[in-house]
Formats: sequence, C-alpha cells, structure tokens
Amino acid sequence: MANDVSLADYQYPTQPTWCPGCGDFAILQGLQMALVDLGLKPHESLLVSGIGCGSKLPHYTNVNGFHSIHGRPVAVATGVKLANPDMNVVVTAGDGDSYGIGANHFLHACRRNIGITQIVEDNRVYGLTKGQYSPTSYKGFVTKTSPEGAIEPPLDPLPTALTSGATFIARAFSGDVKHMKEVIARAIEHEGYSLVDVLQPCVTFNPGRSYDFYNGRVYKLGDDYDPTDKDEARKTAEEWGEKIPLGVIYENNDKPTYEEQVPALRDGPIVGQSLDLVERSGVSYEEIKRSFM
Amino acid sequence: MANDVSLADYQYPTQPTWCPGCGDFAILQGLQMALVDLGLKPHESLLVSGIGCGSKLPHYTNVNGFHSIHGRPVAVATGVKLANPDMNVVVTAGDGDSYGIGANHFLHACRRNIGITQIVEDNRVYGLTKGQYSPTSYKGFVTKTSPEGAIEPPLDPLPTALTSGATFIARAFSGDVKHMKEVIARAIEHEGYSLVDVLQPCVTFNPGRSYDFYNGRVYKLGDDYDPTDKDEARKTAEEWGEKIPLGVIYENNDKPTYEEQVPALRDGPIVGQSLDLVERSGVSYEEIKRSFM
Amino acid sequence: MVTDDMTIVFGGNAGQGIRSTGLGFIKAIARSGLFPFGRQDYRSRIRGGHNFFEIRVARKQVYSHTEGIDLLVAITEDTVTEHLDEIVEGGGVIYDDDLDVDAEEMEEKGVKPYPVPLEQIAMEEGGAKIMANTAAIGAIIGLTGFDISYIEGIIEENFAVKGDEVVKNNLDVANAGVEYVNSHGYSSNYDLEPIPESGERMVINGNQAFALGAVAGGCNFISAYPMTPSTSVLEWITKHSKELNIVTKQPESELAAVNMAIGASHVGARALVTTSGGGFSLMVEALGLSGMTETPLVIAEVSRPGPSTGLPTRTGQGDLMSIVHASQGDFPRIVLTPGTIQEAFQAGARSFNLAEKYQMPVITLSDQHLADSVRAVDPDVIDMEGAEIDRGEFLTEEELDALEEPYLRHKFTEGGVSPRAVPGHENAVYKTTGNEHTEKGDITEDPELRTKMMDKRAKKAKTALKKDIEPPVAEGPEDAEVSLVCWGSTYGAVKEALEKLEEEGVSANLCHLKDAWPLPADPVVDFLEGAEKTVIVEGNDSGEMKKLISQETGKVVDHEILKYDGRPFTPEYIVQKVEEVI
Amino acid sequence: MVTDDMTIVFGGNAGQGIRSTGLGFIKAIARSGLFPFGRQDYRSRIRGGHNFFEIRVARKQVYSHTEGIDLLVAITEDTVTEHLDEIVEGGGVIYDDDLDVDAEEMEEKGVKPYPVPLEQIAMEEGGAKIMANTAAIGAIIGLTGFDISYIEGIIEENFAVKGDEVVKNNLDVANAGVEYVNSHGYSSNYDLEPIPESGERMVINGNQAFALGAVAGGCNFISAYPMTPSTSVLEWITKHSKELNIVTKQPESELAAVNMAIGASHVGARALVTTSGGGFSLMVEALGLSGMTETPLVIAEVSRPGPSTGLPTRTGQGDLMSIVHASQGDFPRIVLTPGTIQEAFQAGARSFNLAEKYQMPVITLSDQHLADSVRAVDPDVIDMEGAEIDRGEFLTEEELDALEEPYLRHKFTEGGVSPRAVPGHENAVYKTTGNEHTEKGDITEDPELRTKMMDKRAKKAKTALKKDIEPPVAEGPEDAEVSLVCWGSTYGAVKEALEKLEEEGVSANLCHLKDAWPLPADPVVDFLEGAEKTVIVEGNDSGEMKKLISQETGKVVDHEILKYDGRPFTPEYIVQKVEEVI
Ligand SMILES: Cc1ncc(C[n+]2csc(CCOP(=O)(O)OP(=O)(O)O)c2C)c(N)n1
Ligand SMILES: Cc1ncc(C[n+]2csc(CCOP(=O)(O)OP(=O)(O)O)c2C)c(N)n1
Ligand code: SF4
Ligand code: SF4
Ligand SMILES: [Mg+2]
Ligand SMILES: [Mg+2]
Repeated sequence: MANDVSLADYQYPTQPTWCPGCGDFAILQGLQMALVDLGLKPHESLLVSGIGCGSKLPHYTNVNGFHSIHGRPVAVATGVKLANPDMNVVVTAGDGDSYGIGANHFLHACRRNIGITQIVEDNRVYGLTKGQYSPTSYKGFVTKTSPEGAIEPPLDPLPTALTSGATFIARAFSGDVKHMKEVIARAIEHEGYSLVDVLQPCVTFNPGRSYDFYNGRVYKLGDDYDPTDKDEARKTAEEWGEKIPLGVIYENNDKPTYEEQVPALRDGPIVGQSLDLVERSGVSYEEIKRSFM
Repeated sequence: MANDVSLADYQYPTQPTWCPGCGDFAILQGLQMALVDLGLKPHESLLVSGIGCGSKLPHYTNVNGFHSIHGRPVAVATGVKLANPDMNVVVTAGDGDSYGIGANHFLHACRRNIGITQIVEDNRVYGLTKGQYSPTSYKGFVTKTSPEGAIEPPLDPLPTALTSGATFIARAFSGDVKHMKEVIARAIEHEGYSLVDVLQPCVTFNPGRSYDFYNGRVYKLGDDYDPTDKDEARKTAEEWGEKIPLGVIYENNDKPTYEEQVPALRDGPIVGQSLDLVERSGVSYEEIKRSFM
Repeated sequence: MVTDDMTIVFGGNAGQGIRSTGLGFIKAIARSGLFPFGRQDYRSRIRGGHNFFEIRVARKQVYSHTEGIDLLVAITEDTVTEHLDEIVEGGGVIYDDDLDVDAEEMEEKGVKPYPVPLEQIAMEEGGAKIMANTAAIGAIIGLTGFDISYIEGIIEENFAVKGDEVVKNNLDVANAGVEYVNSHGYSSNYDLEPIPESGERMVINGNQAFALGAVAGGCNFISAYPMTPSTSVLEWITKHSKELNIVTKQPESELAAVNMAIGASHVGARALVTTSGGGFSLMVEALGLSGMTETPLVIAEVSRPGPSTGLPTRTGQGDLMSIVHASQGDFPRIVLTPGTIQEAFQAGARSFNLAEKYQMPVITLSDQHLADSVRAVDPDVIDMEGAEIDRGEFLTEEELDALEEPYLRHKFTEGGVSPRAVPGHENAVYKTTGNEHTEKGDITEDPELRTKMMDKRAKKAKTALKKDIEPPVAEGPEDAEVSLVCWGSTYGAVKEALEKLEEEGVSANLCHLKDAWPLPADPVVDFLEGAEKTVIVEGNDSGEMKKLISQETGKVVDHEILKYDGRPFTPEYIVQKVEEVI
Repeated sequence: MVTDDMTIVFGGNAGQGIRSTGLGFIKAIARSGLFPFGRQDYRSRIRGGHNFFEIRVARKQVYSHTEGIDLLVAITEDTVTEHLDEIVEGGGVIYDDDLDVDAEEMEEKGVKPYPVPLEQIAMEEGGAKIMANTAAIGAIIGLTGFDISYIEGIIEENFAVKGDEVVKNNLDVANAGVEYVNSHGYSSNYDLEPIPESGERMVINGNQAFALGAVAGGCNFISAYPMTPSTSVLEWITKHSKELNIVTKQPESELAAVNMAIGASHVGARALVTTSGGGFSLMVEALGLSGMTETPLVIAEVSRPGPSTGLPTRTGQGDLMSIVHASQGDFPRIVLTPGTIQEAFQAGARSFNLAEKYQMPVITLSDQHLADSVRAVDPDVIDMEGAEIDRGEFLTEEELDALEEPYLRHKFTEGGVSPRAVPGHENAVYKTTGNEHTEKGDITEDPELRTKMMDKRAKKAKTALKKDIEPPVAEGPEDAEVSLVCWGSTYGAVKEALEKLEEEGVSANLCHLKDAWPLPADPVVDFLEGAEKTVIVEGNDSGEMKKLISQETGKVVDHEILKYDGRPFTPEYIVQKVEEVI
C-alpha cells in the first residue's frame, strides 16, 4: 500500500502565504512526507486547524482539511475521532491557539488519551496578528503588547502534557525536516493522543528564536534513549536551555485510548452505521415507549 | 489588629443551602477562621466564586463576595487583583468549575503567579447539577452521565499546578477544619498564587469519596517536611492512593508575583489613583496630541 | 359527582422524594384513563428548601396547569404556609399530625384539615419513615375514591428491584393510608373515577419527548455539558447510549461540546448539543463556524430565566432574540419553538433532517416549563415509527464513486444547498474553513465571490422557509374579538385560556409559532391583519417575539401580556390580563 | 490649475513598507494644510499578497475615499494589473522601469506611464533598496509640484532614531526622485498647492481616536486579546501604559479578558476590553454577568466581515444585531456606533461615564474602515482636555464613612440606578451575583422581587435614553427627495454622496445613528415620517439597522443599499444606487 502514495498526491495548487523562511514550510513538508511514509492516502486523513499562520497549513496540501476557529481545533478533532475513529486526525495549530486560548482542550485531550495527533507550530509568538507575546514566549520578550518585556514565565508544553497524562510527547524542529518527518510519523502511528511540539522559527516577529538560536542548542535523542521510562521522560521533557532535546520523549502504549472504551464504537465508527435507530441498535420503539407507560 | 476581628464579624444571616453533612460547611468554617486568625476584617477581602454548590460559599459569610459565572472566577479574581493588589482575593469554586470549564484560567494563573488564593471545593463530582462525573472523578465512577463508569483518568490538581509554575500548592480535608484553617491561612499569606485543593465529601452524589474513605487515607505532612524542595514536592504532590498527604506541599517565595511587575502598579493600586489622566500620570494632552502631528 | 378537573400538590423539602412520589402518582392517573399534567417547582439546591410538585388531574387532555389547589399534601409545615391561600374552598390539606399546623385557620378559610399520622403509618406498616409519601398517596386515594389498584401496580413496578419485601411494605403503607382516612370519617368533594378502556398512555415530559424525537431522528452523537434544565436530555440519551449505539460525551465545557459536535457532524454523524442560555452563550462563536462551513449542527437550548445565572431552576422565554441573532455576521439558522409534548418530539426528530438538508445550525428553544412538565399522551403522539431520515443533498458512497467532476463542497446551486460529501472518500478530498471561501473551500478575498457566497448561504434560509418551516398553529374562531400570539411552552396556557374566555363570553383565537425562525412572515401577517385586537403573550419582559415580528414584518402587535417572574403562565392569569386589555 | 481633490494609491506586497510610506505622505499632506483621507486595504497574511494604501488629497475636510485613481505608485506588477482600470483618464502610473508592465496599454487607456528607476535611485543615492518607496514619494512630488519641504520634515523626524546618515540618504533619494521626474519631462494634470496657515492637524485613525478618548475618559485598565482589526487600540494603550499608568493585560483568551475587566471594574477600575466579532462572541456569557451584577463594562468591538473568521482584514457592519441582542435574558446595554474620528474619540471618552452612570455594559461598535482609515483633524476635535469624568451614583470614601443605613448594592431607586460602592470600605461589605438577587445582593427566588429587579434594570435603559443617548446626526435639506439612513463608518460615504447628489440635482438628506442602542426611536420616527422616500445604507446583507428600526418602531425603511463584499462604501456607489431607487 505504501507504494501507492507519493508526495505528488499531496501537492495542492494554493501557494502558502507564509513569509519566506517561515518555519511553517518545513512542517508542511514534514507532515506530507510522514503521511506518504505511512502509506496514507489524502482521503484517509483529516487535518483540523485553528486560526493563525500555522493553522493555514491544511490549505496548502491535498488532504481533507477543516480550518476551524481560534483555540478550538482539538475539540473539533475530538468530535471527528469519536464519530469516525478510522480517520487519521491531525491537528495543526500555533502555540497561541494550542496553549493559550485552546489550552483547556489540550489539557483534557492529554488526559482522555483521544487518538488524535496535535502538531503545534510553536513559534512562541502570535504571528498572524503581527507580533504579540504568546504563552510560550520567553520572559522579557519585547513585543507590541509587552513593551517592557513579557512578565510571565512561559508555559512548558511537554511537561504540561506529560503531567496531564499524555501518552506520547515529542519535539521536532523546522530546521530538520527529515527528523521531523520521523517524529510526526511515529506520533500518527501512536494509538492514543500524541503531541508534537515543533520549534518553528517565526522569521518576522520572533528574531530571538531563530534557526540560529535553535541550531546551536538542539540535539537528537539517540537510540539508547528509552521513551517508555517516565522518570527519564520527565527530566528530558523539562530540559530547556543550552541543550534542547528533539525526538520522541515519552511513549506509553499501555493506556487504552478514549475511543476504544466508548461502548457505541464497539462495532466500528458510528458514521458507518445506519441512522435508523432500530436497524442500528436492534431496539424496538415499542420497548422504548413502553418504558414511559 | 488581630484582636479586632472575631468569628462574629463573619456571621451572616443566610442559611447555607448545602445538604446536611456536606463538606462545604467545613470549608466555610475553615476560611472564616483563617481570615480571623490573619486579622483580616470583612471589607479587606473579596471572595470570588463561580457556579456550583461550593461557589455559593460567599453568600454565607459576611465578607465582600462576587458570585460570578461557571468557570470564570479565576479570571474575575485576576482582574480584581490587578486593579487593587491591596485586596485579599480568594476564589472558592468547585472542581468542575476550576479544573473543567475553568482549567485554562487555572493553568495560566499558576504560570503568571498572580497573587490570589484559589480554594477548590473538590468533591470530584458535579454537585449542583445533581451528580455527573467531573474532571477529578475516579475512573469507573458511575454517574448519570457515565452509566458504564467514567472512562477518563482524573486530572491530578496538585501536580498540574506544580508543573504549570504555581508557587504554593496545598491540600486540606473537610474532615479536619483546624488543619484546613492553618493551610488556608498560609495560602492567603503567600504573596503569589496559591492553590488549596480541598478533599470535600459530597454526601449526596459521591458516596465513594466519603469522610470514611478519606479518613482512612489522609495524613498530615510533618514539621520535617520541607515544602521548598521542589523534587520532594513533586513526589508528595503525586502521592495518591492508600496514603494522601495533607498540608502545604510546595511553597516558593523567590518568584516575583505578577502584579508587582506591572509598571502601572508601582505607585500602588490603580483604583486608588485619580481617573484624571494628567493628574495620575503627569503627561500633558498637548504632548500626546503632538505625537499625532 | 365525578370530578372533572382537580389539582393536587405535594410539597416538602428538596431530597424528600416529592418528585418521585408525584411521578408515580401521575403514572397511576394516566393508567386509569384520566389526564394528568404534572409540574415541578424547585430551587437551585440539592436538599432542603421548599419544593413542590403540582398535579392536575382531568377527564380530558390538558395543556397547562391551572390556579387553585384542591388537595395539598404537606410533608413540611412550610408547605402549608406557602400554599394555604391557594387552596380552593372545599379543598383540604393532608398532613402528618405531628406537624405544627393550624387546623382552625384552615377551617376558617373553608379548607378541610386531614391530619394523618403519615410517618407513624410508614414506620408501623413499612418499617421506614421514607414511606410516609406512600401513606400520603393512600390518604389521597381514600379521599378521592381513586381505584387503588393503579397505585398498587406502580408500587409493584417501581420497587421490584428492591425486592418483594419492600414492595409488600409499600403496599401495606398505601392501604393503611386509605384505611386511616376512611376509618376517621374524612370526606371530600372529590371523586376520581377512571375512564375505562382509554388505551395505554405514555407519561412523559418535554425533555424526554425531545430526546425520543432525537434518537428516532437518527441522532447518533451527543456532546453536552450539564446545565439545568437541559440536563435530562443528555442524561436520558446517555443512560441508553449503549443499547442505542449513540456516542455520548460530557466534555470539559460548552465550548468543547459544540466544537466536538461540529467535528462529528463534519464527518457525517448526526450530532446533538444540549444546553441552556448560559451554555449557549459560550457556543456563539462556534455557531458561526457551523454557519460558515455549512456544517449541520443541532442544538437544544432549554431556557431558564436570565440574565446570567438568573433563576436557574425556573422558567422563562428570554432567549429568543439572542438565539436568532447570535454570532457575528449574517448567516442562516433555523429556530424551532415547540409548545407541546408532540411538538417537542417532532422538533427532536425534525432537527437533524433540517440541519442536514440546509447544512446549517438548527436550534430548538424550549424552556423549563415544557422540559419538566409531565403529561400523558397517546403513544401515537410519540411517532418514532414515523420518523424519516432525510439527509438532503448528501452524496452516497455510490454517487461519490461515480463522481467525475472535481468535488466542490460549497458549489453554487439554485436553492443554495451544495451536495455534501463527508471526508473519507477518494473522490472528495476537500477543505472547508470559517474564512470566506471559494466553491472548493479555499480561502478567498475576492469581492464578487464573497458576495455570491453570502447570497448562496442566505438563499438556504429562503428555501427552508418555503419547504420546511411550518406555519403557526391557529386555533379559535376566525372573527374573534381578541387574538393572542404566543410561542413555545406558553401555548398550553393560552390554549386553555381560550376556552375559559369563551366560557366568559369573550371570543378569542390564537396563533402559536412553533417554528420561529426563519419567521413564517406571511401567515403571521395574515393573522395579524385579520385580527381585531392583537395581544402577545410571552414569558419575558421585552416582548421578544413581538419585536421579532415587527423586525420581520413591520407589524406591531397591539398589546402585551408579559411575565418574567420565573413562573409559567396560567390560563387564569391570561384571562385576567386579556380582560384588562379589552 | 490647482488640484481640488485627487487620489494617490501605493500598491505592493505585504511587508514592502506600503503602509508606513503612505502614512508618512499623509502626514506631509496634513502639514501642508491639505486634507488627506488614507485607507488601507490588506490581506490576512504577513508578507506577500497584494496590498494597497489609498490616499485622497483634498482642499477641504473629507469623510470618505472616492472611486478613481489619479496617480498609482506600483511597487509590483500586480499593482498595475489590479488597478489599471480604476485610473482616471489623464492619470498616471509611477513604476520602477524594471517592472514588466505594458506602457502602451496604459497610453491606450489615456493613462500616463511614468517609469522611474526607483530601486536604482534608492541604491545609488541611499544605499538600500528599501528606499525605493522614498524615491516614489519624490516622483509624486515632482509630478504634483507638492512642496518637498513637508516631506523632508517627515523624513527627518521618522528616521531621526536611525541616525543622521539614514536621514540624509532618504532626503537624497527623495530629491533624486523629484529630479528624475523633472529632468525626464514628465508632466501631469495635478498641482498640489499647500493651504497656508491652516494650523496644526492631527493625523489619526479611528482606533487611535478611540484610544485617546478612552484614556482621556479615565480608562486605567485594559485586558484584551489581539484580534484584527481591533488590535491597534490595545497596542497603542499598551505602548503608553507605563507613562499613562494604565494596567494592561493580554490574557489567555477573550473569556479571560472580559472577566478580568469585570473583576477590575467591580473594584473600581475603568476597564476596557477590545476585540472583534469572534472575540465578542466569546464574551457573550460575561456580558450578561455585567448586566446582572450591574458592573460597568466597556467593550470596543471593531468589526470585520463575518460569519466566523470571514474576511479578517476587511470591513463590514454585520455585528449590530448580534451585539444588541447578545446573551440570555433581557438586560440593558448601550451601543455606540461612531462614524467619524470625532465620534470615535467621543465614544472612547463617553463609554466610561455611561458604563458607570448606568452600571451596565457599553459597547462601541466600529469597523475596520473607521478603525484603519487615517484622516487629518483639527486638534480641537480630539478634545482630551474637555473630557469630564462622571462616575454617576458613585459613593465616595467620605459618603461611605457617613453611611448610616446598611448598604444596599442593588437598591431600588427612581431611575433604576443604585448608588455604587466599590468593595474595600468597612461600611459597605456586600455581595453581588449573577443569580437573581435582593437589593442587598443575596440570592432570591421570590417572584415579586424578581419582577421588580427586572424592572429596575430595564428602567436604567430608559433613563439613559432620556439623558445620554444622542439623537442621530441629521444633514441636508428637510424636504429632500430622498432620505438616507446610515450608521457607523458608512456615514462618511453617505455624507459625501449627499453633495454629489446635489450636484446632480437630486436633493437628499441623511440620518446617521451614532448612538444605536437604546435606539433613539423618537427622532428616527420623526425623520422617517417626514421623509418622502427612505433608504437604508449599510454594510451587511440583511439590513440590520433597518431591522432594528422596525423592531423598535414598527417603521419600515423603503429601500436598501447594502454591501457585504468586505469593502467600504464609496460616495459614487451610493449615488448610483440612489439613482436606481428614485
Ligand atoms: C476568538 C479569536 N480571537 C482572536 C483571534 C485573532 N487571532 C488570529 S491568529 C491569533 C494568534 C496567532 O498566534 P498562534 O496561534 O501562535 O499562531 P501563529 O500565527 O503564530 O502561527 C489571534 C489572536 C481570532 N481569530 N479569534
Ligand atoms: C456555562 C455554564 N455551564 C453549565 C452550568 C451548569 N452548572 C452549574 S454548577 C455546575 C457544575 C458543578 O460542579 P462543580 O463545579 O464541581 O461544583 P459543585 O456543585 O460540585 O460544588 C454546572 C455544570 C452553568 N451554570 N454555566
Ligand atoms: S509571521 Fe512568522 S509565523 Fe507567520 S508566516 Fe511570517 S514567519 Fe511564519
Ligand atoms: S450535592 Fe454534594 S456538594 Fe452539593 S450541597 Fe449536597 S453534599 Fe454538598
Ligand atoms: Mg504562534
Ligand atoms: Mg464538584
């Protein structure tokens, strides 16, 4: 099957509106490559995004896309997955969308282990609204809404996800598409919830988090790294500064996914079943009505 | 000053509408006692609550109260504190309110270290809407909306707060008012954000988390426990099961509060200053207007 | 003389089993062939606080409660204080003789005191205080001559799970209640005769009727956050979700609930969201997303009096304008406003067809009064068997297989509706977006295309109005003296007011909008133009439907009967106000 | 001949400095005594994509842009393709001679090509390509005879921070641009003569004017989440927050923003929230909380075309009905709909007084067109000095010290407004709640009290309507042939259309609602009843103001001129549509 798909299947005529050099290009590429590697055809996935530079991604590739509203793609994606668990559901949204306005859905998605992949285009700034600090901006970051420098310490996505119960957390970098592809592919393959936080340089509004900044710091977790060791994973997830680890930091395949525990999905996707209640469930109207007599 | 205040000052004629035996009574008492112990007069505090059984608390004591909407008390309280940092601002709300619909505000309050105290009446169920599972309900809990048992693992409040950057986290129990009083008093005294998660039995809808259940499990952290040791704190925060620790689990007094970093508050509460711009800031309208010429 | 119509009220504190006792009694009434109307009045608290359950019993179908109490069952002293003035002359009060109530005062008012040692009977015959309610039921039976076998049947069914002994104890208590009343020579003016061979009836409230409509209408997904008074829809569906194969999710908030429903619907589920006003307010942004992406979305908004938290367990009709106009920008939606059990059922069933046929949000606006009031209806009224699934312009697997053109999700068509494919087919890989878009679903900034897309969406409302929006229900003589306009649950009281007005020599008719939006302007205008004197009757303080009618038609209803105290209209109240107007 | 009125357009890609160049030019125009109107047209992207900045230059105050371009500065080829058809006969195009544009095609259309080696001049004289824009400004000066000293002044100020060399380079580039045009014998029909001694002017857009109003009006707190096109209000205030002593907070979401503002206001701050339609939709629940708890709340909703994300950088007037009716239950609010810089300023300043006087939410609804369009105004128009702080029934420290009665936060009063104390005084410890409450702020379920509280709140709207809602602006002859009704930013184009209609012999007048809610029904009715033929002109597709007027007055405006393509009205468009109507 893998041979059936190629990158050409994912080509789409719309030109990205991203700034030249934007880290989102690499994410688009990495994701497309991962989908191809996994042998997934365009109709087998649905990309759900919010609003932001990064959230425009689904418009630039030939795949099903739902470009929703700011902060809500995880909720939309959860609904998709619960209605059709056979669909490969991937969220692509920015850090403001995912960890700011949408953080509540992020938190609860981790906890419930819903089988979606959340790729966060984490440029640590609000790009589309032209440069305000975001929940992952470093303290002191001077922006249009923090003229004296941001005074909040950043939210740390990976430890937050880990604490919230996520079963797969990973980090990738726009400066290394090939590695990103691998990480995304593993995230999609993971059955439960998976988070890929991507270090995505915003070349226009966040010069302090440039390719150069990251290039000097990132390192890839080696083969000897055991992502199933939770204590190790916590330390690695918290590592940030001179050294920033890339790769799959934590993976736990023992926890059941949310969708596999939903009684109504025991016979497969609800959308594949009849809308006729009697046909679908075998109950009789008579019986239901009798319970009110 | 402490001698000026007594419990009588906090008496209010309205009878609580809680079920007999509800764990909220103890929280009301513990909070009142803490305020008295701290020598705070009723007009010096503002209790902000959301919607739920526990959120009715401000109505039952003689203190300033803002009974807001479901999930938003932390946001309201943050606004209060930013406008008037001299006010003692305490949030009292349920687990659904705090960790469900309002979890995003909780997360960001921890991170920004805003100087409010959040007391969560954590009965691990939706009380006021008559018994549905909540974000802290145990897996398998059978309720009206989880007839087969809840399938999500609970959110663990203390580790979540710790990971999110909270500078004070504590646990109290409705079965021990005196200890609760001490914990709440320390939380209020803490300069930055403080969380007190209270094990609050809901005698009507959560029989599995009764006084008995907790009585057999809780233990108080001793004098030898060092809440400033973060690693220790993490372990203690995660402890849950046969043994459940009570007390101040983590305290960090080195991080500046959010409000003390806000430039406009350097001369004290904004609400104490003139509304006349020129009087307040010394700028001249001339100058402002000139910048547009 | 056989009693045609009477009202029995059970009063006590929250947590004292008032509601379940009342519901059991209602079932018995329904089985006897009589027609009950049960209304619950409760506070936003779990235990304590005066609650009551009011049961009207009539010999014909009724649509509303009425004023005046015939028999009061007082479990607490408060119950007597609260309701004594409402008891009709010749009525009576059943109360535990341990209660400190003033029998003389009752007698002065022409009300009969019926002291009964309810708790003692419960303890002696049943072995548990909680059976005092059953003893009270026995007393009612003794006083009204109602056939005890109907109650016995209910007791047997209700307590079967608790074992034979509990059943037997309850039966003994009930009988002892009857006997006590009889042996103490208590008499009343009431005589509840069964109506034989009336056939089986369903005892059901508005929320349950809506839920049955929804599941018969193909609902296979519900994501909802609890909120009074909508929660029982969620709870009923969830309770049966396993056997009915319905995905149910109680998520972290209403924001999550509505967006999950949009996601589920986007891939083909028939997704339902239930809430009340405050929760709906949190869904406003997503409503626009549904409108813009043309994703079907079904919402049941069971309202309570606002603003804000308001009176959370009471009733009101103050959310109409906010729902009709919610969310930035203009886009079409459908708003149904059922007034009866049947209409609530139909709204549940129709919603999903409407949402899929027109690919837009469909909101059923009901309220606590309709939601919680219990009535007995003929099983045919809940016509689950007749519910048909119509997905509208929905491309089947086969049609998609045969597709030759590139698929255009938002294709321009005559009626504005574009054939819909759900994601997952090779021939229909597509995008959609809350941004303005091309037929294909790509973002556009082109002014002409934008205008055409707005027109396309607006056209769907016109199509729906023509094909599916049902005209108002019109009742009463055409050339009436006074014409009443109403919607939603208020219909019941207005309908009964008509009869009472007729009795008093006032000829009145009514126009009940069960489908409120798009407003069926033509029939409304006809009605108003044909009327001598028009009066709006609605449960809010600004006259929302009155305004909506003016907004859409320029017609101004002459008079207003408004009520916004959290309590439902009674026919008597309407009659009195109508008489003030004419 | 001196030019009375001309339009210059700078076009290029996002990120090419189009906007800052245009703004610099506008300032120079304003200093010369001429009247600019600058309008930005941009896409929702950071770089690339055709953007343009349109500058109208006139010899008298203007209120709108107009159709037709006189001079086009094309930084990209796309600019020519997009705009060639809009250039008037005798107009011209300034473009880099490296661009691949068809000069012959221009000449055929009567448009003069002015190729100028903009980048080359920039490199040679300034040492950086980015100065090509400055070279283009030079070319405009050369072609229009505009006095270069005004531009020189601007260059000196704008680049001062970058050092003398940058200033000098830019000056050289500008002069070289002038010289190139002159030395190549380029000529035009335009002659921009300064108007001497016109006094100083402020160059300002609607968002800035609102921000200045807000800070002069006592705003000392802003919590807002960025959203186009509202963000520049937040950004301006934040930029100056340190010197102006204003607490500013960009929180995690609009839900947080609005609830923080409510908290801040509750304890006495003058709190502002800025947003656009999508963000406002998330604030709907909190709006009701403000209404119910009678907490002052000021919101600026700068709208863009919906539904949903819609056209995020464009303009539209589709949010009126959603704002007026937002949130469950009926409660009063005030909605201001300014149409000019002055009205935007006043809305900013008035909002806080209105919110505190009536203890309710006050929303200013403007739109991208008003927000981003830049005009020059007399400094007196931005009357910061005249802004007065009126907190209404606000108990001072001294009054509270002297208080003898127990404090009642929601006390019943004649006009519905209860004297307000902020928490923190010993004599006024109180509660408030979004539940229905007593005068004291305790929860109540009492039906009479509830009704009185609803009436109390409703009364405040009546009081506000009587005392503070300003009647519509009326202009034009009383007995006009056609009467135009408008609101918000559309006023500018309508006002100019009136003049053009007069020139064409059509007598027209207008009624501009700058305060939309509570609707000033009496003057609107007077206007409509006195009119021969009425026409609504608004930027949405359902005729929202038309509907609002019908809803409140039963009057139906005769005709509609609606536009919902995301672009603002032009006077020409209105004239044409009016002529179709009459
Ligand atoms: C409800 C709502 N609030 C605000 C906005 C405006 N907005 C658009 S994108 C954005 C933030 C973008 O930041 P991020 O999510 O990090 O994405 P990026 O552009 O950086 O990729 C905001 C605030 C919106 N579209 N909707
Ligand atoms: C926006 C909104 N959604 C839902 C509700 C209904 N509601 C009231 S209280 C509550 C949950 C109560 O649970 P919790 O917060 O844990 O408080 P408890 O009653 O258990 O103390 C809910 C869902 C509401 N009032 N507002
Ligand atoms: S603004 Fe930043 S995130 Fe957005 S497209 Fe440009 S570089 Fe990328
Ligand atoms: S329902 Fe539970 S939480 Fe609510 S008052 Fe009763 S015992 Fe307390
Ligand atoms: Mg970002
Ligand atoms: Mg709870």
